Amino acid sequence: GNGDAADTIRIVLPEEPPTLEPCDASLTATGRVTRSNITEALTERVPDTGELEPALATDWERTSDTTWTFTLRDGVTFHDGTAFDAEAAAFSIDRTVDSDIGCNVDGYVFGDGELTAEATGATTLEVTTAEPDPILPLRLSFVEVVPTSTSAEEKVREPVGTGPYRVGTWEQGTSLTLERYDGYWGEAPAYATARYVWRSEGSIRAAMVSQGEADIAVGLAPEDGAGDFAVEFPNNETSYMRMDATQEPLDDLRVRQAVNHAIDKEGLVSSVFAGLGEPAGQVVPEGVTGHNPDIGAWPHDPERAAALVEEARADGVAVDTTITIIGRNGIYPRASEAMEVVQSSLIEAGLDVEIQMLDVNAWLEYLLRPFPADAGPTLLQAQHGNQAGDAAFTMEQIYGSEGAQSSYGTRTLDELTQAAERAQGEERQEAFADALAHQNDEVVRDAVLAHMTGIMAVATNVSYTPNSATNDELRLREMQRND
Amino acid sequence: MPETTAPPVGPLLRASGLTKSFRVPRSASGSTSLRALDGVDLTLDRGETLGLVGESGCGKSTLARVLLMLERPDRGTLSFDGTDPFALRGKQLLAWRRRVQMVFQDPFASLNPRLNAAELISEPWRTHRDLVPRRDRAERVRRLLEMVGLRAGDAHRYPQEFSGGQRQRIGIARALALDPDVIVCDEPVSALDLSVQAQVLNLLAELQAELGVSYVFISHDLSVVRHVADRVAVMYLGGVVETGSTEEIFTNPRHPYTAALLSSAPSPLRSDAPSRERILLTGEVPSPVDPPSGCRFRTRCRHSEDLCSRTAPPVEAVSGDPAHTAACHFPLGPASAGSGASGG
Amino acid sequence: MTNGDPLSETGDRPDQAGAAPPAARPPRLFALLLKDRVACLAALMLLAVAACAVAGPFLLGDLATRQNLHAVDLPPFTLDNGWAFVLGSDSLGRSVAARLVVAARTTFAVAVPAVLASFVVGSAWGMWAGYHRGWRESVSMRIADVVLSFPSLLLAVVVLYVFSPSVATLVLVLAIARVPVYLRTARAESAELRSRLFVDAARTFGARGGSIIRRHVAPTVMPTLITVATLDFCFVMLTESSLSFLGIGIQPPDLSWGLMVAQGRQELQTAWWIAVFPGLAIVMTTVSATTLASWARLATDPAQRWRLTVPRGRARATARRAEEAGR
Amino acid sequence: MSDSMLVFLRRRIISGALPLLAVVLGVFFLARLTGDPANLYLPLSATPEMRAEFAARNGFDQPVAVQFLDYLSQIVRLDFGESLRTAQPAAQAVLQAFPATLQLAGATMAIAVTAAVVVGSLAAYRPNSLADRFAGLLSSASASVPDFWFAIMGVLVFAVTLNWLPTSGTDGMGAWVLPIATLLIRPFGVLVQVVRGSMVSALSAPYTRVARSKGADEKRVIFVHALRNAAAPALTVAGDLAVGLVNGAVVVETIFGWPGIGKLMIDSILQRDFAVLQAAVLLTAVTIFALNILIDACYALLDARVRQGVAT
Amino acid sequence: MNALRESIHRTRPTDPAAMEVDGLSVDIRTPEGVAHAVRDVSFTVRSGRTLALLGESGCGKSMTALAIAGLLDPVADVVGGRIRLNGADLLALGASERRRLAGPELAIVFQDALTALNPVFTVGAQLGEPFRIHEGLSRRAARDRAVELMERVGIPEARSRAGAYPHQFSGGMRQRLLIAMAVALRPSVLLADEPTTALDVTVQAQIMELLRDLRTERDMALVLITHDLAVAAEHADDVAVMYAGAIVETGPIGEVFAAPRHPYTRGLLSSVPGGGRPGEPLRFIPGSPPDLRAVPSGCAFRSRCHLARERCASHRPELSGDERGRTVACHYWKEATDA
Ligand SMILES: Nc1ncnc2c1ncn2[C@@H]1O[C@H](COP(=O)(O)OP(=O)(O)OP(=O)(O)O)[C@@H](O)[C@H]1O
Ligand SMILES: Nc1ncnc2c1ncn2[C@@H]1O[C@H](COP(=O)(O)OP(=O)(O)OP(=O)(O)O)[C@@H](O)[C@H]1O
Ligand SMILES: [Mg+2]
Ligand SMILES: [Mg+2]
Repeated sequence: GNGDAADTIRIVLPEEPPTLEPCDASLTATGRVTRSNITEALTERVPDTGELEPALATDWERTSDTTWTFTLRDGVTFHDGTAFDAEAAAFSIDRTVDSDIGCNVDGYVFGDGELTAEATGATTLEVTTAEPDPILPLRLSFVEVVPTSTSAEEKVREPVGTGPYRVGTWEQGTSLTLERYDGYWGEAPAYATARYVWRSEGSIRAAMVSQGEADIAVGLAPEDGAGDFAVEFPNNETSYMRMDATQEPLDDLRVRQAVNHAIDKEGLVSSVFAGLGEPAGQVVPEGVTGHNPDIGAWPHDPERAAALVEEARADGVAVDTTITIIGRNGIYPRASEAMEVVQSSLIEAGLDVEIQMLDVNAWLEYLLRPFPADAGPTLLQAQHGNQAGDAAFTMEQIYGSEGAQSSYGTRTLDELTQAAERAQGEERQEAFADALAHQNDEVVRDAVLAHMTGIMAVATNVSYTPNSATNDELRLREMQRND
Repeated sequence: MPETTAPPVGPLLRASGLTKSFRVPRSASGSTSLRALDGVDLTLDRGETLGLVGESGCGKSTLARVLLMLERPDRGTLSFDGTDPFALRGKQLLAWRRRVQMVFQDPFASLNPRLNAAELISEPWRTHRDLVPRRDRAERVRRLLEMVGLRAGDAHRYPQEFSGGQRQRIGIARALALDPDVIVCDEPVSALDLSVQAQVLNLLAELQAELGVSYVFISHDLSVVRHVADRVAVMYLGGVVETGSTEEIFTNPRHPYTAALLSSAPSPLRSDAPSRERILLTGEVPSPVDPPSGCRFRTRCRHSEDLCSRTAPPVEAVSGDPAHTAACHFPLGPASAGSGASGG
Repeated sequence: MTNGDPLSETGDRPDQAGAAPPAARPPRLFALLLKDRVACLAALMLLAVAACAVAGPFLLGDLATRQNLHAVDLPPFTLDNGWAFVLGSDSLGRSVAARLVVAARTTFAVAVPAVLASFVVGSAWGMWAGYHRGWRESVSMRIADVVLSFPSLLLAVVVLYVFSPSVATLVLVLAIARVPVYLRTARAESAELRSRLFVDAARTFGARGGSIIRRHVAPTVMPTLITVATLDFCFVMLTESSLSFLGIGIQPPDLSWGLMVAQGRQELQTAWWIAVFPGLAIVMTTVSATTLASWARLATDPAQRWRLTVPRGRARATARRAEEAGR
Repeated sequence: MSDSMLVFLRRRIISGALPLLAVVLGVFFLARLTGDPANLYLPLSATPEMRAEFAARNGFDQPVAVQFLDYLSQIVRLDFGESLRTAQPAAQAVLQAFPATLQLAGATMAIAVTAAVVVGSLAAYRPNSLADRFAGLLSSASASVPDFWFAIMGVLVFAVTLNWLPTSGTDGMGAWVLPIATLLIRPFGVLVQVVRGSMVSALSAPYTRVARSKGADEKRVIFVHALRNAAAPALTVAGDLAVGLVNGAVVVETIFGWPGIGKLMIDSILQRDFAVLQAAVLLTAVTIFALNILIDACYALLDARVRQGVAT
Repeated sequence: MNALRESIHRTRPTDPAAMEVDGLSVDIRTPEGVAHAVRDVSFTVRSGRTLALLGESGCGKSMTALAIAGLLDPVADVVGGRIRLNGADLLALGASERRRLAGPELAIVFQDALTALNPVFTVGAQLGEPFRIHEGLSRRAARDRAVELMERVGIPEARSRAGAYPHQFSGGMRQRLLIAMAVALRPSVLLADEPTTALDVTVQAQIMELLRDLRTERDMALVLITHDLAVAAEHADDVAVMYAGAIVETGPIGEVFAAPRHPYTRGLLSSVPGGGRPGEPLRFIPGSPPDLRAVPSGCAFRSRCHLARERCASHRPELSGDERGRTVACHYWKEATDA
């Protein structure tokens, strides 16, 4: 234990962060520790509403179609004592988006869009994009700001930031301690230190909280036995089965509809997911721009499913071709049982289905383009989490004809998506909702299963309310002592 | 097979200059070599029994192992029917193996404890399949058991259920199973009571008379050797010091060691045997690790002189009989031999 | 008395006439087994499991995969839900009992060939290397070192990539990973046996290396190897379960005990029976196998066999002695 | 003795180099058969340029043979490359993790061997007796209990219910108990069986009778005279079990958060972190070779006949 | 007949009995039934004297010795009788008390010398073990004593060869090592099971000399099991002849050898080689001993005995003695001696 026990918040994670590199903060394991704790971005998204709040920038406006101007906070210092200014902000954006160090954030948030950041004053920053970007401030909420002394040639393991905590000691493999940064510009957090440890077994994490060895445990499953300490929260993730609509028999719309009708989502949620989660019909959950409240989960209707399959069969569709479910172990709790449920429902509907559970990398080969040749028709077990809170981060990726994770798309859907991306405000919401409805009615590329619910354990002496972003961003300053 | 059709000239088995060393620890650190055999010359004729006697540890068993090709000699050659068995391969080697057999000194360790008597005795036939037809094997085993004085009912018993002497007899029966031409017997009868011993010795003699089997007969029991052997070779510290016909050796030993050995035999039971005075050997028993220079026996020899420590005595015919040789610079005169030893 | 066995024919020797005892062969293994209650039980247990493996899928195959998402995690030891659910149901509402029975097949289909293959290859190779010594021994041992120091999980992942996962590849991976264990054990013992006098004796008959190994080395080394193999049997079952997580294990709807244990472990706190029963099945099978193996070790060792045949009890003898002393 | 021992060790060390190379080679090529790590390390939406850049940065754009030669020349300079995941030198990650594993494995083997020798010998003392049957049951059950099952049950019982031990971690002596117990069960079970087996034969050998005739008590007969004769198979199997521990105490390290090499290795396999994987395998291979040399030296020490077979 | 003269001279009937065996019976449990390996064997050895135990191979001599030493295999049980060692009832003693006697009071030289040494310990360590166990000597001191012992039994280069292992010694040397180990603590009774079979005559003489010294120095009683009648005649005072598990004749050795009474003893003596001409067939007792699992009623030797009559089949001859300490178990021995 470091310091006074009462002054330390002890958190147990499923895995050790590989690094604390701020430009990799979109990686869950890294971001969970880094974001808003060690480093901060210009803006910060409010998880529940999707609104943007000022962080290191106090104000921003769109000064032209392709330019945004940010006014930066004054009097902020980095942990090393240097002052935060527009230079640092511009440097951080460059480092993330334009450097050769292969930032995860770059690919995740910015794609191949060009972008230049320029300090126009000590506290003003101008960011220009090649194409108009209505959600640039949202994207910049992923760019963690580091001082200009940070290396632009390679990644850093222990960054310097402006956040409420600075990196204390990191005993590799064992624990990581953050210490309160006294020069923090905002309100001082409640705990002087935060100590992270990691255990990959969920039941152990839960037991640590119940045994008083930790205050907060994240990434739990219902059966881990956190008991009274368990706190449930919608975690922004949606599970779905991606159908390979280019291959027979999945190239037939009726078969895809049959798949949707065959799967008993209620049953799945109540048995495999232990009642946590909510049967869903779209991958974009509530709270994310573009969510369409009119799309409900497909009704469970085995007869209809069987009838659709028969219909297709009658039309000469090779419904007897073996469809392979490509599953990924541990993608969510009881991943393989979930696939067994899917398998058995589809078999009942008259399809021939096999399961192949893979490890992450093998699974990624199926998830990402280019797809493995001669894999036959596949149903891919997948889960999507929109951290950024805008359907733009979903649609092209997942449903675009060229999307990295998309097995199939249509021209119409692509056009709908692109239009929505250019829109702003209410219009944007509508446009994305339409695109989603189109996907659900006409394309039916997916069988969406459920919006998932996360579980964490919180000790009684701590007060913390998780939100949909908790998985990716565990804000220490929101944790309070409970006396 | 050319070896067998070749006219039998010379002795059946001839060993010349056999030398064999082992590594043994010298002290806490380091090791040294122990010369168990040091230039052994030996011949064995067809149908002959060669008695091999000598002090314990003088290399008799090692010699036997070399003769059976269980050890490869460091130097020296072996010739059997004119060919070197170490050069044989395949079928010819197998044929040779059939012809030469051994009875081991250690009756327990040489029997696999997991096999019963019948399996042990019939084991050689697994390699030499044509020798005894399968259906005759049980009968042959029974006959062999009875030949060595065991009961047919013992066939299913395992080595540890036998007494020492009974085990030894299984070893003998096994050696006989292949109808060999030569049997090297390492202490075959020392564990047997006299009656069984007599039975076994008679059996060996019968086989010799009927089939012309030759024996190398290693024994400590001089009266047994005297009874069975045609010729005797006396070993001392890895070398043969005297050879000759049994009669010659027992009545007319020329090497001082032979004389001492003969005199140490415990007084026989029978009053008609000549009683002799015992020549007690004095001095340190030399070690084969560090043998004395010159004549190996000189450190314990009453007759040793300067010459003995300088040069090793050559093996020479003594007493005019070319078959009686001894390695001694000063062989005992015929007068001091035999019964005369009591006077000496 | 003789039953035509020429070896026990006693002829007309005078001492054997009359009171001569039947020189019977020692009792056969099966008769010996019947006398030993514990070993008998173990054998029965294995037979039962084997019967499950053979017949189970035909009888219960459907029951084992039939899901009922509305009756999940039913607790065991009650007949309220019918016989099929005496051992409860799993998280998909399938009968644990039926799954146990059906899983025996795949479990054995993987474990038996994997253990047999590694046992046969490793033992033969090890005895050969140990008997001949010299370069054959050194090379073999270095190869064993390489395989041993190689992470078998990597091998597993590679196999997944290169071949498609199937029972055959699974068996292959497991067998390769276990060969060194037998190789080394067999080598060590046969190197020692080689210096025994009875091996020398066999050499004097002209027996070749191969037949000496078969006749003298193997029977002596075998008991140890069999002990190792029976324990390996469970090791393979457990390894198979961890491979399931990497995707080259058993794929549903096929199922094995290992897979059941692995899937059920997450629910140890909420539905213990899902993991505990297959775990018990593994344990019971292993215990039976080792019990039988240690019985066989005694039964095939002439120096020890008496322990199984003669009445236990020095006590009895002592009592008799006391009685006689009293007279 | 030490002479022949030195020769023996020298020869073993020299002849160990080639297999090591084989291990490195095998790991290097096999690892590269498991797919491109780019997917794992680049964002899902990474562009082809980013992929090309990634490949170039890590040398994956070269032919595998060239990569291997480069790797070899690096190794010679004791440079084991950098972790893809943590951007740290692979050697550092491996060396940091290794002591934890060694400590755990060492403690476990020490306990397992001692306990197994005692239990196995006592069982062998009267084969087929009640004690023997019980030991057989205990050991075979212990060898076949799934270890993760045992570990979780251990935590539930001793940490959660009884609150005697910490659930996990590496702080304090208490933290050692459950990991060691979990690691112990299989080696203990296997060793008891093996020790028992070879002790049964050793205890019926003639030399035990000789020892008794000298007035040696049963303890001495069993643990001095018979045990040393029975040691060879037990030693081999113990060696293999120790190798297993060094190579993969994965379950224990995962469940109890023990920062050891087993977990590191499996993570780097799953994460396609080649440099770390190679360094870890190389280090464990070296350890395993050292262990085997140690075991062979033990054989030689235990039994002069083996030593002489080796020396001549 | 110097052997005879000497033994009469040495007879001192007042010597205390160092060991008395009375009615000892040993059964072996075998899968095919119980073998009565030793049947009602009684004999006495006095301090400072030697009893030779002779008999057909397999007649139970070693079993008798092992039973006395308490080292029977678990298959074999003492089922009757009494053994007194210097007054103590051996069979009634507890295990630890017996252990205390093993070595300093009662020692045994085993028959299978070639396998009796532990292959993995140096002979020095094995020879020093009695000192370590009974006298609590240090390893080094025990080893020094071991070297002395090795010298005493004539192992050359004893000091360096104490570090060697049994397989590096010849058969005879191993046997000497075993003897050295047995006499290490100068026991008051020594059971020597064929101690000199593997030894050449010179060493044999040396060993017998050593045993003789011990006998006089410590008044040791020696039970000498042997097949070598010459050795027995030369070194023993008394003899007991066994056949099929039972004693058939006892007496002062000179007398027994000069005028054997039991037909088996006679047969044995007539098989000595060297009597006739070399090469001539030796005489032996035809037939073989009975199976110990079913010893026929009456006289066990009858099937091989030319004197056997009906009575022999029905009545078991008891050992009956005369005033000179000779006993014999035969119904018709007188006829045989007269014949
Ligand atoms: N374990 C056993 N099982 C069955 N029979 C046995 C067992 N051990 C010994 N015997 C039998 O007991 C009898 C007595 O054996 P013992 O060793 O005492 O003979 P011995 O008189 O010493 O013979 P030898 O002079 O050949 O050593 C023998 O016939 C032998 O076959
Ligand atoms: N494997 C070995 N290693 C080292 N020394 C050995 C080995 N075998 C035999 N010797 C030594 O070689 C010498 C001769 O041994 P060998 O067994 O041939 O004697 P032997 O004449 O048969 O004696 P005995 O009559 O006592 O059996 C002895 O000094 C013995 O110690
Ligand atoms: Mg010898
Ligand atoms: Mg005996």
